[in-house]
Amino acid sequence: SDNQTVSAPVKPSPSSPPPTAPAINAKALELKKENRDFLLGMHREMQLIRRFEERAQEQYTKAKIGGYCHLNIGEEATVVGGILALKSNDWVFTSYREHGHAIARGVDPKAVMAELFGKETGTSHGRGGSMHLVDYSRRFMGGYGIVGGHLPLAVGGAWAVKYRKQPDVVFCMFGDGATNIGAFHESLNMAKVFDLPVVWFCVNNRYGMGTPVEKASAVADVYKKACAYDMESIQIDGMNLREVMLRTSEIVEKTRKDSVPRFIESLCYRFRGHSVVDPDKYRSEDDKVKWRKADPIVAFEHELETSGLADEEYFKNVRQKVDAEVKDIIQYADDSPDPNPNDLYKYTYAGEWDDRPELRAESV
Amino acid sequence: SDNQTVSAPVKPSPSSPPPTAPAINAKALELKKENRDFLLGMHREMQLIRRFEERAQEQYTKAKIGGYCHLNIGEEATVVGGILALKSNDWVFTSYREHGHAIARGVDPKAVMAELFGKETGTSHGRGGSMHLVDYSRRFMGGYGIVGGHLPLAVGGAWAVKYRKQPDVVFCMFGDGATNIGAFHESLNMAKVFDLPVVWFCVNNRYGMGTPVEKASAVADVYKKACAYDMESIQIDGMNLREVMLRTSEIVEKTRKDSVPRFIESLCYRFRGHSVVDPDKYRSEDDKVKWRKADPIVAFEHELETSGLADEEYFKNVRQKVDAEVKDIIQYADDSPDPNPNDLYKYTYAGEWDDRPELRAESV
Amino acid sequence: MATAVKAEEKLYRVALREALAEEMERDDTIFLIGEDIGKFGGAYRVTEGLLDRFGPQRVVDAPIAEEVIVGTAIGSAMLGLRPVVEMMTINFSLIAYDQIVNNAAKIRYMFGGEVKVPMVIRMPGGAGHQLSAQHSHSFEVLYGLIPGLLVVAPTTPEDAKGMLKSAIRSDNPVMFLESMSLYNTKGQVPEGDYTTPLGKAAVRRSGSDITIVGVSRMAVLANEAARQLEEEDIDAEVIDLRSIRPIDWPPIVESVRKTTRCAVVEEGWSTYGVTAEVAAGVQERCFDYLDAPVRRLGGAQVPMPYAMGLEKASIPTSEDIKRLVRSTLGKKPDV
Amino acid sequence: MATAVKAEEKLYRVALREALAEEMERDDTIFLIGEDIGKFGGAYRVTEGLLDRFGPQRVVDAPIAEEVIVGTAIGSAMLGLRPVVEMMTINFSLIAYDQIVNNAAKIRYMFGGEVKVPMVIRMPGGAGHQLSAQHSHSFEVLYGLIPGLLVVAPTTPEDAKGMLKSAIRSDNPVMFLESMSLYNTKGQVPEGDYTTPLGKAAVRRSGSDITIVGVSRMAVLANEAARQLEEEDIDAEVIDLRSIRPIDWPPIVESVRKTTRCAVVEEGWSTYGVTAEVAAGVQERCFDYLDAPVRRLGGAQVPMPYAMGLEKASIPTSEDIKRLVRSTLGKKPDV
Ligand SMILES: Cc1ncc(C[n+]2csc(CCOP(=O)(O)OP(=O)(O)O)c2C)c(N)n1
Ligand SMILES: Cc1ncc(C[n+]2csc(CCOP(=O)(O)OP(=O)(O)O)c2C)c(N)n1
Ligand SMILES: [Mg+2]
Ligand SMILES: [Mg+2]
Repeated sequence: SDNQTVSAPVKPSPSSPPPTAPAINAKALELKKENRDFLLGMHREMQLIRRFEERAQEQYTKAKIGGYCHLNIGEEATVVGGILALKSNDWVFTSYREHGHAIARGVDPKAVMAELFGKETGTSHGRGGSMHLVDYSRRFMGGYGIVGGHLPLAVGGAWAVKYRKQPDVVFCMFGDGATNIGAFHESLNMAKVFDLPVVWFCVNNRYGMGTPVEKASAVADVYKKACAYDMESIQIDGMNLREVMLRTSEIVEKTRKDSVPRFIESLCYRFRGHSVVDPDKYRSEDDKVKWRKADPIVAFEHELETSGLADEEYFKNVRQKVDAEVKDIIQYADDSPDPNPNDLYKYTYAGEWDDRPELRAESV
Repeated sequence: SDNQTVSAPVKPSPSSPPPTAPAINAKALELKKENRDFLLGMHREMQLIRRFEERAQEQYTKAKIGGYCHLNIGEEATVVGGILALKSNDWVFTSYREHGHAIARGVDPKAVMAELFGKETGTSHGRGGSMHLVDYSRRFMGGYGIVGGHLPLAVGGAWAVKYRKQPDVVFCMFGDGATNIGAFHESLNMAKVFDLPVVWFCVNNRYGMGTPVEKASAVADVYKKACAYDMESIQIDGMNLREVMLRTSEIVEKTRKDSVPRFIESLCYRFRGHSVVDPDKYRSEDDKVKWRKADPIVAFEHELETSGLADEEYFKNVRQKVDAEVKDIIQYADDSPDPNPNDLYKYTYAGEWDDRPELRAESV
Repeated sequence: MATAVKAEEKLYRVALREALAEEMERDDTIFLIGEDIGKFGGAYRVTEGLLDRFGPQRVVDAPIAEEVIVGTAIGSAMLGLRPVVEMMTINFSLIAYDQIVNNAAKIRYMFGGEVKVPMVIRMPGGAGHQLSAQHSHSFEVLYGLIPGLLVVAPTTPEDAKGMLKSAIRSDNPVMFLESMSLYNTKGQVPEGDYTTPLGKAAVRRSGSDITIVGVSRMAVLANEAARQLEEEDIDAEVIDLRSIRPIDWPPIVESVRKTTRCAVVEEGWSTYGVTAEVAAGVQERCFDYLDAPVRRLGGAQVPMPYAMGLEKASIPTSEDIKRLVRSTLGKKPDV
Repeated sequence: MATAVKAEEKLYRVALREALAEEMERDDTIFLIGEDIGKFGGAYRVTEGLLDRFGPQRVVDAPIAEEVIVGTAIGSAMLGLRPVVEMMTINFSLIAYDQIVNNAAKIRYMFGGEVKVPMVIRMPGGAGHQLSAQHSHSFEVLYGLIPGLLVVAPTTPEDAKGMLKSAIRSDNPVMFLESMSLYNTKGQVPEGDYTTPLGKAAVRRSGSDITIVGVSRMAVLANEAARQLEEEDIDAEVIDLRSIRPIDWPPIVESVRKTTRCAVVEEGWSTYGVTAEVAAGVQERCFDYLDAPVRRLGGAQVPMPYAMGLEKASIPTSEDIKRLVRSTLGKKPDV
């Protein structure tokens, strides 16, 4: 009905934002009292993403969410550690598996869920869906659906940063599968030839759909590919939050200083199928069990617990709070208005060319 | 006029073919009497290509040749050494700068020149021109005009060879500029993932049009790019005929044996502009002079002379013979018939679909 | 068409699978290559089971690298194999567009007939699953435009099987355009080995008032619309274009000369779409017979939106086709 | 159009260069990127001298890597720059087709208007220089098809300059289609800063017997043909389409309603070509006024052959246009 639709986005009331990084260095990440707030903030962020994704899967089953829906479950340390290592003036370009990326970057989770629900209040006003989240104000420059297709855009972002002599870094995230496509090669080469401030961050979750990295890539250790561009490159344990954050931050700050591109491979595993409808028959049970034992949230909780910074009671409390928050998020998405069908053509063009009749199809 | 055109190709009377390689090894290439015939044969081949190209340039000026016309002058050692290292059952895919490649492969130079003249007797019956020479009988699978676009085809060729368990190697030649495009990356990766019998042969003449290799490629030593595919790779002196031939042959035979792809970078220089109309203002005189001093033909003649295998008298004689041969070649091309305009649509499709009226444009 | 005697109800996806399997049994130069067509079973499960049956040499899981996948097919075809590529969806074929246009389509001609390129690229297109801007388009016209290609879009299980066999047996590069939304549809499939020719349209329903030409899935919807229009005493003839290059003009011309009116419908964008060519060609060929302009209908000219309501508003429905027909007949579009 | 008072004869290539230089002076967010546009001076010398004038930050010689060249432009535009890409020829744009279609054209929409992509891709097309199959095609329709893009093809030096300025100032991705064969043509170019609007056709010649709509260089030939047809007492109106997306229908419709006949000509392939859309759209809009079907003419539907005679036979000439006009008028095509 008409009063269910608005054309102007309804800005959600902000959820609790991700923790702000202090200066990130080994000291700030030590499991010590003085770092407690920040560490627990990151823990909470991982839990929020986990719960968000679990409930997104459920909402998909209820047909509240459609299309493709790719989850970050299992990748939380890589996602949170990688993105929280950035400064607010940095820019993020990423793939379609990016709910957690957006949330970690401070995009309001309500707007993320609303986008998954295809609502006007979504980050992309319901036009993009799960694969195309965006938030210019957070310099979260989008999720993209063509594998490898956003790497050239990250080069362009870094180009603009350098052109304007700004102290920003572009952070470009992509999967292991994306490293075999031509755009990957062109992008890394171009970035190095022009010394652009971009950090390439490969989320190596070992599979591109049903294909393991070693069956698709001549080198299974993806970070080695950077040798062809004479580019500094590291491989990190993507299940270890503190390692991801520390080493990412080191690389990002180096690049900020010298405007030379660098490469990070973060080793992790997705605990669910490629997308929520994938029966996931191509990975062995052994493999799944092995990786589940390395659950990045459990691992971090273990660290927090053994160092006396938190206990199971605390974790339980966080889970409850996060659960409640995600309930609110879903409620918000559910209550939000659909896009107005009259706005179908809106946004096709910018400025004077937007929504002009001569740019519509023939009307019947 | 109509009797100037035929639709069936007129097969030229064969020119003297390139020398056939004996078993190629260091011994067979030593500057010794027993190798004299073969060594002089290769010398003659380089001279033939040089003269062919010089006269092609001249014929272009006379408007006998049109379109783009890219010469091999300066690259003769790379071209002859590389291609004569192959066996007759090997397959060649190459770029638009391929007159010499075709001739060295044994494609009749008359048919090559006739193609440049756009004649029905050309290798491609006048349809392809300078950039698109072909000769299936010689397994010369074509010159291609989209930079890097033929590398995927070479993968396909190697795929077919392996599929049929044949003892052939695919030899794929391309420029330094082509190593920066996506298709290069996809092709090398795919070749390695499936262990296909292909040898990648980069003719690094230091420039892609007006752009020096170090301004376009993150690594100026192109052979290093193979590290990203865990591929054996060598750099050779492309001005030294015997080195090119020996080392190419070693690599090709290894690949024939184990069906693992390998990479060769042959360092050379084109003595003319990118194409015959290029005023070539972007390279320094110093550079040009330096490289001209390394003229691969002069260098080889020097070797032959100091080892007593030939003298200036002999070389003069070869030049005269080759000059006469190229005159004949040009005469042949000139005398050959144009394609029949009625055959304009012929070859658009194969089999029953060829030249069918419903596949033509609307007739007026 | 060599229709065999018996027939059985089968899914469109199964009919395709049978065509692949039967052809592969017949000719061992045929191999399949694509992303996740083997172990994963194919994004749309067309190739399910074929890896087990034919092994990894003939059912090849390739890296995500569309250019070299297509290039591999072309190169191997030049050397005598008969590759069948599965492009996960037509949207990704844009990455391989240079290979398809500048190599697959042109190699035979630019080499003066010295080589041929017998290959098939199968790919599904279309919208309706909330896959949004980068995964929902049709793009048939990108291939229809190119001399050197044959382009077909089967809409029934029978045609899917018969035309895929013809495509595989053809010595030309054939773009075989499937529709995501048709994989789960059922229809009679003749038993035994039969082929359905490329290059032929099919009259799906005869009628006297108007000719509706449908492209791909829209031919199915056109049929539905035509059935419903009976109630309004509108007797529509429906032609399934089937062949996008070349267009099979004779049955279309014959039909329009009889009905004197023509409406054309596609799921993709109609401006510069397949329907543009059909409309232009019909008026050229039937001008003196036409009682009304040829009318077109296509998808909304926007990158496909995600939200269900917006997406629905972007894809032609049988109701839309009925409105198009009514207005082509000079009636009010809405009843 | 804000035509300034004085005008001078200039080459099309020079007019383009002036537009680039003047806009770059005006707005330092503009930069140029392409292959060999700097030190080499541009394959067609459009950018000659600009490297010296603006330096290597703003005139960028890129590797041969069309995907990332276009992607760099898109990404930098999203962050607020105004890149102008030179694609050496439109043939190479096929490699970047995914970037153009799936990113440049869709980003604004799929992100619900949160970002914009102000950029221009300049690229020459067309045949006539014996460049054969992989270097000689027109492909306008590939871009005309895509919602989110604006597509123009200027044919005079005045338009080249004025429309390039408009394109650079637009907040949308604009495909700016030049013609290799027009670079050396001359025409009056107004002095001072002026812009020519995008999205507008131009009536180049008024006449009463027939409307000829020409695409890109064919608009120039159509004018020539029209002049020659005077001798045969045929009074042709000539419209230069100029804007391929969107098509500027009002002047075309007005003209055809007046002349009652229409012929459309392009250098590219006409089946599924630009002329298909124009013909389809004209009969839709002018059906009751038309005295004959809209006729089309395009290049021969083959990969462009190299041999001069074959190539000549593949490209429409003014003689061909005259034949097309005569037959659209119901006369014998040849006199
Ligand atoms: C160019 C292209 N080809 C194919 C696809 C289909 N596809 C979507 S995701 C995917 C796997 C990507 O794997 P990876 O890069 O490792 O990312 P992950 O999904 O594991 O996060 C494929 C093949 C696509 N979206 N784009
Ligand atoms: C994809 C593509 N982009 C641009 C061009 C234009 N072009 C033709 S040759 C060439 C330079 C290629 O350099 P390189 O690979 O080093 O080969 P070389 O000409 O030196 O033999 C360029 C840019 C092209 N043909 N194809
Ligand atoms: Mg992965
Ligand atoms: Mg070079």
